[in-house]
Parts: sequence; C-alpha cells; structure tokens
Amino acid sequence: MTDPHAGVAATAVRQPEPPQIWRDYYQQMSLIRAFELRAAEMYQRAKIGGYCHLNVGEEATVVGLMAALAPRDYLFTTYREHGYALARGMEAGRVMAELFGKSTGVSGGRGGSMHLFDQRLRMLGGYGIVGGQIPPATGAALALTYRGEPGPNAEAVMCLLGDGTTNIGSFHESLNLAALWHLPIVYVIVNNGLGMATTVEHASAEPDLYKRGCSYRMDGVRVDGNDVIAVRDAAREALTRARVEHKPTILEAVSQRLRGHSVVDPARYRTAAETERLRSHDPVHMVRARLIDDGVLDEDSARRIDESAEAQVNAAVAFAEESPDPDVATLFEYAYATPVPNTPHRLPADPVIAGGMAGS
Amino acid sequence: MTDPHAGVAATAVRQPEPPQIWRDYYQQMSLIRAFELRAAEMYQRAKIGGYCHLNVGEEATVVGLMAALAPRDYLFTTYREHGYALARGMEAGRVMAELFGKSTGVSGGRGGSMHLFDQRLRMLGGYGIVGGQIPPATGAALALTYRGEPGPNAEAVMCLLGDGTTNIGSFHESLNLAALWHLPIVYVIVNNGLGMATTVEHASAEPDLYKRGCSYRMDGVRVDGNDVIAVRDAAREALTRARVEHKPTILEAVSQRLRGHSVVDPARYRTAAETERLRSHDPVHMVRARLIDDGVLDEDSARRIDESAEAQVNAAVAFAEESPDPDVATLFEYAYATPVPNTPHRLPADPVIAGGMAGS
Amino acid sequence: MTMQTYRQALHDTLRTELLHDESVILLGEEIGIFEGSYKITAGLLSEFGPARVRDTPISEGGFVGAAIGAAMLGMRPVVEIMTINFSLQAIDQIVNHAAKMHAMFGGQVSVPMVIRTPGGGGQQLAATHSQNLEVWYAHVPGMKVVAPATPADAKALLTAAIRDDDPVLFLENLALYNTKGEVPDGEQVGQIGAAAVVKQGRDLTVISYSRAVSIALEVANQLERDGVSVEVVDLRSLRPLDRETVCASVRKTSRAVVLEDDWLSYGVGAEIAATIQEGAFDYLDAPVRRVAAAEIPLPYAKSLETAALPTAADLVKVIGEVLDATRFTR
Amino acid sequence: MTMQTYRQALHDTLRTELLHDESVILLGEEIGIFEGSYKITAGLLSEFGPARVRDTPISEGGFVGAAIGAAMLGMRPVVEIMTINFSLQAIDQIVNHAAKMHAMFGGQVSVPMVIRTPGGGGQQLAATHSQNLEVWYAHVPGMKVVAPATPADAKALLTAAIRDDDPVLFLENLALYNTKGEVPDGEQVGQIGAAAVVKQGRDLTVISYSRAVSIALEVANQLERDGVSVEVVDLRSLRPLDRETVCASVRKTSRAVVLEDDWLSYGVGAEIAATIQEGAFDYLDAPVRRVAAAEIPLPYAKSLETAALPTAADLVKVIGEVLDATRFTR
Ligand SMILES: Cc1ncc(C[n+]2csc(CCOP(=O)(O)OP(=O)(O)O)c2C)c(N)n1
Ligand SMILES: Cc1ncc(C[n+]2csc(CCOP(=O)(O)OP(=O)(O)O)c2C)c(N)n1
Ligand SMILES: [Mg+2]
Ligand SMILES: [Mg+2]
Repeated sequence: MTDPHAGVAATAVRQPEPPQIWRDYYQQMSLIRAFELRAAEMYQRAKIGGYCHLNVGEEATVVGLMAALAPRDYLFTTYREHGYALARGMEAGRVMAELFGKSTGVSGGRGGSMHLFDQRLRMLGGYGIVGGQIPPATGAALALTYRGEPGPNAEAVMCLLGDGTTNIGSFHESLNLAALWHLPIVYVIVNNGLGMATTVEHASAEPDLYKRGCSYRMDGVRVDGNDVIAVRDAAREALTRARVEHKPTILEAVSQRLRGHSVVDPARYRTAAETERLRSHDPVHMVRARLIDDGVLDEDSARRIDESAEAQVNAAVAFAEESPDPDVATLFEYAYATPVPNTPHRLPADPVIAGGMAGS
Repeated sequence: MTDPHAGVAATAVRQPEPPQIWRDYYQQMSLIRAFELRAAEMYQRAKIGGYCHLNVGEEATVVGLMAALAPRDYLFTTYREHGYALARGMEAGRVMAELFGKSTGVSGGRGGSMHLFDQRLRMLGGYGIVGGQIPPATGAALALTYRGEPGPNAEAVMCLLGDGTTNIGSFHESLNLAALWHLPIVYVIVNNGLGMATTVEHASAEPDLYKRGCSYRMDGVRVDGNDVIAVRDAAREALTRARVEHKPTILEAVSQRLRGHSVVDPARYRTAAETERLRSHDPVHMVRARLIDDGVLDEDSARRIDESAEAQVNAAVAFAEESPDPDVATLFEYAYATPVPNTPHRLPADPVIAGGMAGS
Repeated sequence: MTMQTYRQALHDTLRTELLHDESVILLGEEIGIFEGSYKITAGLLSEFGPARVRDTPISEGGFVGAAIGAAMLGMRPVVEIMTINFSLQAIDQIVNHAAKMHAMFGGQVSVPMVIRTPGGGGQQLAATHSQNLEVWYAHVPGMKVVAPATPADAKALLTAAIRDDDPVLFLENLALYNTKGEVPDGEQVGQIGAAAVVKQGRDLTVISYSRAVSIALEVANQLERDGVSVEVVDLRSLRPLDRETVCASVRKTSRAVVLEDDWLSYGVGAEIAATIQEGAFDYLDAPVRRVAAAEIPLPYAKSLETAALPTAADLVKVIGEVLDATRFTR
Repeated sequence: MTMQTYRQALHDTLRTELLHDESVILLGEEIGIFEGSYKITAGLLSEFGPARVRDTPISEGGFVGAAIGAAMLGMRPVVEIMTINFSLQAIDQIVNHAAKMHAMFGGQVSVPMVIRTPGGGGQQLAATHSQNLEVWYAHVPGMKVVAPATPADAKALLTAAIRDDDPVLFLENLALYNTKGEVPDGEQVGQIGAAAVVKQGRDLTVISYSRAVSIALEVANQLERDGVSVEVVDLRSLRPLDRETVCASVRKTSRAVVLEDDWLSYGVGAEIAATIQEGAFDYLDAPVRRVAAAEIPLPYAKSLETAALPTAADLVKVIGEVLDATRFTR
C-alpha cells in the first residue's frame, strides 16, 4: 500500500486559503460526486452504455489539478475523466448528453464516456487505450516549443495517467522524448492503488511511481491526492517548471477509487475492511467536515451547496434526456477532415458500387 | 562520450589469468576479426546480400561475455551477432554459409546475417527488429522458473541489446516483468556509443545506461568493453545472481564500433580524429600487444594465431562457396511446425485453387 | 452432449488443458484475481495457482513476447488479450516474431502459443474498442487464425490450438460469450484449416465466421419458410482458409453472399469473393455480394452504431437482391 | 519537365513544403545527421536545422504518437518510418489514435500527419524486413493510403498528403528509389482517392500499384508487340479506393489480372478482384486472376526469395492463361 506521505517534500507552512476558494473547491467536488453517482444510476437504467469509469474518491485530486491548470494550457486525460471535464468547465448537461450518446454531447455523441473532448477548453480528449494519450500529449508539448519562448506566461501540457499505465511502453518512450527534448509537460500519475484488480506492487517493480522518472533524469514528486491544496500547489510548481524551464515532471497523486473499476465492477477482490478504510477517507466528506469545523461553511450552507449540485445534475439529466439522438444521415459526417473522392459512404446492405447489381 | 570507467565498481585485485586462457581469448578475438573483415569483403563482392552488421571493435566484449556464459544457458542476440555465434561455438563455415544464403547455413540460409540460430548451442537467434529479442528472452527466463530450483547450477538467459535500443517500449515492459517476476536473466547493453549515427546523449535522457534499471529496482553495472576479463567477470557475477537469486541485472559494456553501422555505411558522420581515437583503442591490437609484452605470446606465436584464424576463414568461405543454394522445392518446407490442411503452397503465378482456370 | 455457453466451453477447455499438460500456462491482464474481464478464467487462479495462471502488468507487447520466449523453450502459453483492439500493442511480437521464427530460423524452433482475444462491436464501446481486425492476422504467413462460432467449436478449436505447435490467434467475440449450444463431452480436437457447411441449401450460399454465423443461420432458417433454400458455410479457420469447401458450395448453389462484421474494403469478405469468382466462375449467376460494417470509426451513440453494423435485415435484403438479379422465383 | 529519380522527387518535395509552410516539420530515425537510411532527407538538417528536421530515438510508437499530438495543435509533421515493418511498433498510435480522432471527437480536431515509409522485398532483407503490409492500413477508416509508382506521382501525392488534414500513410518502396522519370516543374498537387489508366489497352486490364506498376507496364509494352493490347490501371490511392476507374476499364477489356507485391490471401488484390466481379460481372469473360507473393515468411537466400516474389514472367504467364481461357486469338 502506497504511503501518500512517503517522499512528499515537506512544504513550507501554508498560507490559509481564502474561504471563497474553499467554497469553490467544495462546490466542484460536490458537483463531481453528484454527477458520478447519477451517472452510475443512469448506467443501471441503461441510459448510458459501453464502459463507464467514475472519479468517485478522486475528487480532491481532480479539483486540485484543474485549479492549477490555466485556461491556456492543454489537457489530455484517460477514460476516467468525467470529473476533469466538469472542473475544466464543460457544462454538466453536455457531458451527461455525451454519456447518453446524444448529438448535444461534447463529442457529438460519437465518443461517449471515455472520449470527452472540448477544443475550446483545450481538453484534448479522454482516451480509452491505456497509455494512448501519453505520446500525443508529449507531441502537443513539442508543438508548444515552436510557438513561443519559455516564460511564466507560456502554455504547458498536463497529461493524466493511472498507476497501472506506468508499465506500458508508450510511457517509457514518451517520457524519454519529453526529457530529451525539454518539453513543457507535466505527467500526472493518479495512483489509486489499482489497475482494475491489480495492485501497484503487483504491476510495477518500482512501486514508488514518482521515482520512475529516474530513467530519464526527470524529477518526480508525490502528493496526497486527498489534499486538494497540496495537489494544486504541487501541480502549479510542476507547471511553472514546464513553462519557465521547459522541464517535464512526474507528479504522483496518491488517491483512491471508492467504486469498482467501472460501473459494472462490484470489486469483490476488495475486502470489506479495505472498503471501510477507504470510505473513512472519502475526500468529499473529509473536506465538507473540515470546512464546517473551520467555520468556512455551516451545515446549512454546505447542504445548499450539495443541493445545488444535485439540481445541476438533475438539469444535466433532463437536458440529456431531451436531446436528440444523432441522425443516422450524419453517420459519415466526420469520415475525413479533408474530403476526397471515392470515400466510402456505404451502409451494410449497399453494393460496393452504387448503381446496383448486374446479373445474368 | 561515455566514460568506460565511470560507475565501474572497483574490482578486487585480479588473479593473473593463466596464459592458456589468454591465448584462447586472443584466438577467438583474432578469428572474429578475420571473419568480419572477410564478411565485409564478401559483401563487396556480392556474395552476401541484405544487411550485414559487424562486431569489428567489439571483440573483447563478445569474447568476455561468451566466456562467462555456460553451455546450459540461453543466448538471445541482435543482428550484430556474427562474433557471438563464433564464440558460442558455431562452425565458421556454417556461419559464413548462412551469410551466403546457402542450405548449409546455421539457419538453412533462411535467416541470413541478422538471424543466426543454433538450437543445440542454445543460441536462440539474432534478431533484426530493434528490441524484438528482449521480450522473448525475458519469456525464456520465465520458462526456466518452471524447470528447476534456483542454485549455482541453474540455467540462465543472456539477452544482448544496443545502447539505442534502451529507448524502445519493449525494453521497459520486459525489464519490469523480469524484476517483478524474479527472472534469471542478464540484460547486456553493448554501448558502442551510437545507434547508426545517433549518439547515446542524443537518444537517451539518462545516458548512463547501466542506471536505467532504476525504474524496476534492477541493479546495473558498467564495464570497460575493451577489457575482456572485466567483461567476463562482471557477466559471471550477474549470471550467478540470476542463477542463485533469480535476480535480473543490467550489464553495460562500453565498447566501440570501428566500422560503419553496417558494411555499406561509410560513417561520414564521424570525424577523422574520432576514427583515429577509436583505432588507437582497437581491442584486438591492444590484447595482442599486451600479451606480447607480458610474454604470453611472442611475435611468432601471435602471427601463427592470426594465420590460423585466416586459414579458418578461408576454409569457411570455401565451404560456403561450395555449398548448394536452398532448393526452390523446399520453399514451403517450414511453413508450419504442425501441418494443417489448406496451407497455401502457391507460387506467384499459380491460381488460388489448383485445377486451374474456368472461363467462358 | 451438454448445453453450455460459449464462455463456459472456453473455461472448461482451458481447465482441461491445464490438467492435461503441465506445460500449459495462462497469461494475461486481470485473468487471475479479477477472473478475466469476461470471466473466462473464473476460478482457475485458485485451482492452479499464480505460476500457471499469471496476472500481468499492462504490457501487451511485453507479456505476449514473453509467452513467445516461453513457447520457444517448450511451454504452451495461452495468452488472453482483453480485446483484439489491444493486440496492436503486441503486434510486432506476434507478426514480426512469433509468425516468423519457425521458417526464418530454418525449422529449428517453433512457437506453440495461443492468443485468445475477443473482437466485435455493438456494445457501445466506441471506435477504439469495437474493431474486427482479424483480417490483418489472417494475411500473415506463419500465423494460424481460427474464429469459432459455437460453444462446441470453441471447445474443439481451442483444444486444437493449444496442442498445435504454431502461433494461433484464437478469435472470440464479445457478443458470443453468453450464447448457448450443445457441446460434446470428452476430448474433442478440432481441425484447424477446415470450414464446415453448417446448413445445407440449394439456392444460395452465405459464407460467414464467428458471431455472424448465428445471424446467417437465423436468416437461412427464416428464408427456408419463404421457400428459399440457403446453405451456410462457417469458415471456422481464416488462416489457413478452406477455399475448396466454399467454392464447392457455390458451385452447387450458384449464388453467394458474405456476411462479415469487419469493414468492407480489404476485409475478410474480399478474399472470399475473390476466391469464389476464381474457383466457381462458371457457376456464378450473380456477383458475390458482401454485407459488412460501414467504413467509419464506430460511433458510440446507439443510433449510429446500429446503423453502421450489419444485421439480419441487411442480409435478407441483399439475398433478395441477388435472387432477383438472377430471376429466382420463389 | 525534369528527369529525376523517385528519391530526388521525394527530397525536393519535402524541401519545397518545408519552405512553403512553417508548420511542416520532419521527424524520424536517422533523418538528420545520417541523412536518412535511404538518403531521402539528405541536406535538409543543415538547411532547416534540428527543430524542423528532428532525429528521434528508436521509439516509433513514441515519435509517431508525438507527431499526432503536434498535428492536433496545427503542426504538419511528416514522419519517416525506416521501413513499413517497423510501423508495427507505432500501429496503435496510427490506427487507434490518428485514424480515430476526427470522427470520435465529433470533428473537433484533425490530424494532418504524413507517415512516409517504404515497403517491399527483393533486397535479401529476410522475413522481418521485407513485408508489404499496406493492406492493413488500407482496411482502416479514417486513414488515407497512397502508393505512388513514379517520381511524378511521388511529388504530386506527397504534396497533396502534406497539405491534407487527415493522417496519410505514404507508401514508398525500396526498389523504387533509384528509378527515374519525368517530373513536371512547379507546384503539383495530386488527387488522393483517384486511380489512373497509365496505359490504354483493349484486351485485358492489369491493375497494380507502387513498384509493381513498372512491371505491369513493361509486360504490357512487350505484349503489345505480340498483338495483345493490355490496359494498365495504377491504383495510386489504396484508401480511398477508386473502384469506378478499375471497373470501367474491365467493362471495356472484359479481362483482368492484378499484380501485387504482397501476400495473396487477404491482400490488396483480393479487394480488387472482389470489386471487379461485383462492378463488372456481366462483362467479365474469365475470372480475375491475382499474381502475388508466395505465402511464406520471405527467406533470405536469393534462390528462395526470387521464387517467392512475383515477376514479369509470372504476369506474362497468367495473362496468357486468361487469354487462352477466353479463346483470345492473337
Ligand atoms: C492497451 C490497453 N490494454 C488494456 C486495456 C484495458 N484496461 C482499461 S483500464 C485498465 C486498467 C488501468 O489502470 P490504471 O492505469 O491504474 O488506471 P485506473 O483505471 O486505475 O484509473 C485496463 C487494463 C486498455 N484499455 N488498453
Ligand atoms: C523497430 C526498429 N526500428 C528501427 C530499426 C532500424 N535500425 C536497425 S539497427 C538500428 C540502430 C540500433 O542501435 P543500437 O541499439 O545502439 O545497436 P548497434 O547497431 O549500435 O549495435 C536501427 C535504428 C529496426 N531494425 N527496428
Ligand atoms: Mg489505477
Ligand atoms: Mg549502438
């Protein structure tokens, strides 16, 4: 079991955060939690198909990372990305509509849960192939080196990946390129302890994942993924290094997955005790309790936040429900970005050459 | 430029080697050198086709590694493997015949220079795809774990790879598996400073390649590849660790390529000065001179060794010349190990279904 | 005979072969503790232990390559790749290594490895998780590729694949795992390289494989009632391909339609149509038609996914067109 | 018009596009200091510098994937993969990512990347270095695949590919680099998705692409002297495939032979034959025949390699058989 504090650089005593910041972070966490629980429900009710992976338990990591990422930066995520989409600023309705496979979804209903994309918000996709996002994210950082000089206002790339993903070849090849070419990118390993049912220790010969940059002379830091401020500050530091020094960094956020790998996984491989332990560290509950203790919120204001999150999710579901399915006439709409002759627009029963059948 | 001595564990003062050992090693080095120079000549004379990569300059590394490897061990190499084949015990004639594409070649003329194979000698292939040999070699070590207990007499696997090959995904995936599963294997990185024309510093963000096991908690050692004894002893140590502890190791041998990447590469990217420097470190010349200094050999005995190497290579060429080309009738002989119906044995002008043409 | 699901038939066959031959080992992601993404290996870890049923990291190239090396030393690894889409991570090891070694090394070594992997769309898994790429492997000499359509064939062909000394890609399909069928008891060793006429007919031949065979049979039986006698050929083996069985059927029926789940252009059906027009030219009354997936990265939205994938209705329509073109009278 | 080699035409086109558009960058192994394994990029590093002509480590998956990401941000990377055999290391990035993004993300992003890579055997490079795997890429929606046969087409199609907003696999061939031809001066933008009749004829159509086209033309000209009028269709683009041009030719000649360098089963020729038998059924006097490589991992030995690869003699023989089968009288 990874100790979230092992290897964490003791940070200077923190400035207390303004209450408004805390309220904002809690609002986001509460919205993500409500959205994810509803997504699970909608999946059970067959409104959502395919695979559906939730951020339940990772809300502090999600919000901390997105708080650090500037609008000018680019984001590449995994298939476990609903929370990132919301925190990055996608409308809950259009995200839910994507999960429902509706034409109003952020990817036009073509991508689904694993493939949320918003060009305007520079969130360049959820990716369903393990490690698939790492080389393109690295190439996005390469493109930035042609755009402008390093500096505090430069753009940078953040690339998310899971703990299990550190064992695939694209991780190695990409991090070597990023270090070799001095690319402005932060690789965030969201270490939730498991790849499906496989523990980090069972999958990675170096289970202290933040150390795996050693093969590229790349610095790595680990933060407690349940500590939204620590996550934000570590991500900011790494992003600054990317902007100013064009130095890539590994940031490991030790987080947790409170549910199964995907909505359909009952996670039987986890003991009741383990599940209990995780529940007791639920980041949403912890932040809520803490803010009430600190007097940033009281029961009422906290409830109001949770209720408004519920209300947003209700509206999102309503929007998704009412939205139309993509029209079958648009099936071939995105066949190519540059149209060329003889592009096949053929339905399964059509002949290969229009103009129908010869025969004797 | 990699310092062959940086990071080299100061070894205890060595026992002097018995003269017979030295003579044996020099004989092997002299044979490899003579074979490679002749191979280059035969390529120029179009007796050899395809790609032809030489071990010229790497003879001390080759002989040191093969001296450490026991007959019961398994060897996986790259496409730059003529010397390993000879030192492992393949007949020079059958190796040259393979380069000539003759039926008497070690791979029946089917593999050529890049694909020397001898099941009996447990040399399980040269491999032409960069990094392609690493996963199978790792799997061979996995197979050994089902065969018998660890111990000084256990079998082990040696897998060779070049410096440039440390940047491909299969290197990462395989080393992680070997460390995770405690496999009896030694990964030997033959660091000759270049992948074609690309320097180590230009390709690897951690140019101290023996350190690249850090991502798997795998030990690494570097030896001077021109020091045949140091190479042998380091390889023995690593092999013992593999046999007794089932612990994989990275062994980096800092060596040099005195010729181009392959026979057809004039290596224009290397300065005359650099070429000069390399020549002055020619391992074959250095060992020869040293053995004469130490009185292990005198000019005569040294010349006799070189002449007998020449003689062996002459005989090898003669054997290759006289050997028959593979019979075209055998084209499909190795289509499958287990024959099954409908295996296509079709030449380019044959119809897809024997029994010829219908037509109206 | 026992009534079993395709999943159960695979599970029982793996278990039988693990018991039958010590050199058989299973490797793959999540096949142990998780019991397999599709639960094919349920219970095998606890019965055979972690050495014989080995969970791997997410390193398809690494562990498929490791299986190749183990096979070179005489083990019989059966690898599960979660879906054929992920086999692209391992394809260099499969095609440039496993498929080459026996011939390239002059017959000195063989690679008795099986790769089990499901293909198929229709589950709303979107473009990267819904592909049918078996034609790539079927194109490659040195490979064997089988695609059983029924639980009985799954048992027989998996047994044959595991006992075969060459690398075998064993194609499964997400939509087949829960389908049921009669499975003969006791040892059954199928024939790699042989197709089968799974329904006799006189008027038209439908050629298919894997999941699509059940659709072909459903349509054939339906048309039977309308007085059209459809013969169904199940390819079973894509490499080697049993051309003679296909052509013999078409020489009899003089009409042919291919039903395939992959994309039309350069798909499996292209080879079947090309083979028929050469091997049964004088007997063909109409062009061989192909019913295949629309050529677009498969969208997630159900409405679009359904439109893009071949259905029984599509097959009925195309069969009708072929019959009309040949003035067939019911 | 200038007489140029295929190599020179590629080199000059890359240079022209580097000058023409700042967002064009070249990436690949050994394209800079080494000037390219086949010297296509000779001199470009010194002219344009290491930022625009970038030597990469041996990480095909990594740098092709990086090119995809750069293209997503508006760069126009032209990647060289040393040979198509090594593209297997990058195929997940090419097929599961580059080919999917535009459609899967609802048209919000495109991937204007070109992958230049040579295929082909005949150089005694043995089984792993001699493959023709273009049919795999041609099977995949979202990809564009072009295979120019002449220096002029190399120039025109490379220009088109670089300016196209979709991922394009640009197939070269080891045996073509030193071939010569007339190349029109000035800007030439070819048409992706269009085939061409490169020699008119009446009696039989030979369909081919890339290196094999030169053999088809050689044979066609030879047979002309024997009184057989052979039309030659150069596919130029494998995806999209210009079926109409192929079928129109066969409707005229009523006989067709495909000449291809890849393996026969499930190769490019399978789609061509399948297309013709459907699109020109009533016009065909004999089956479409395919002349293709023997289905075996290509041996190194010259005697075996030569026997396994299609030659002009093979094409002449098969054309003869087709003519005889149709009682053609010279
Ligand atoms: C190349 C590839 N192999 C396997 C899979 C199946 N798969 C999807 S998610 C997953 C586990 C990933 O674990 P981790 O990286 O820790 O991310 P997490 O799910 O925990 O967020 C696997 C094996 C895949 N999608 N792609
Ligand atoms: C996957 C793959 N990519 C590229 C190549 C082309 N190639 C052959 S050898 C080589 C350089 C390898 O350098 P290194 O690993 O240092 O070995 P060396 O040649 O120096 O012995 C390259 C790029 C290949 N054979 N396989
Ligand atoms: Mg995880
Ligand atoms: Mg090297």
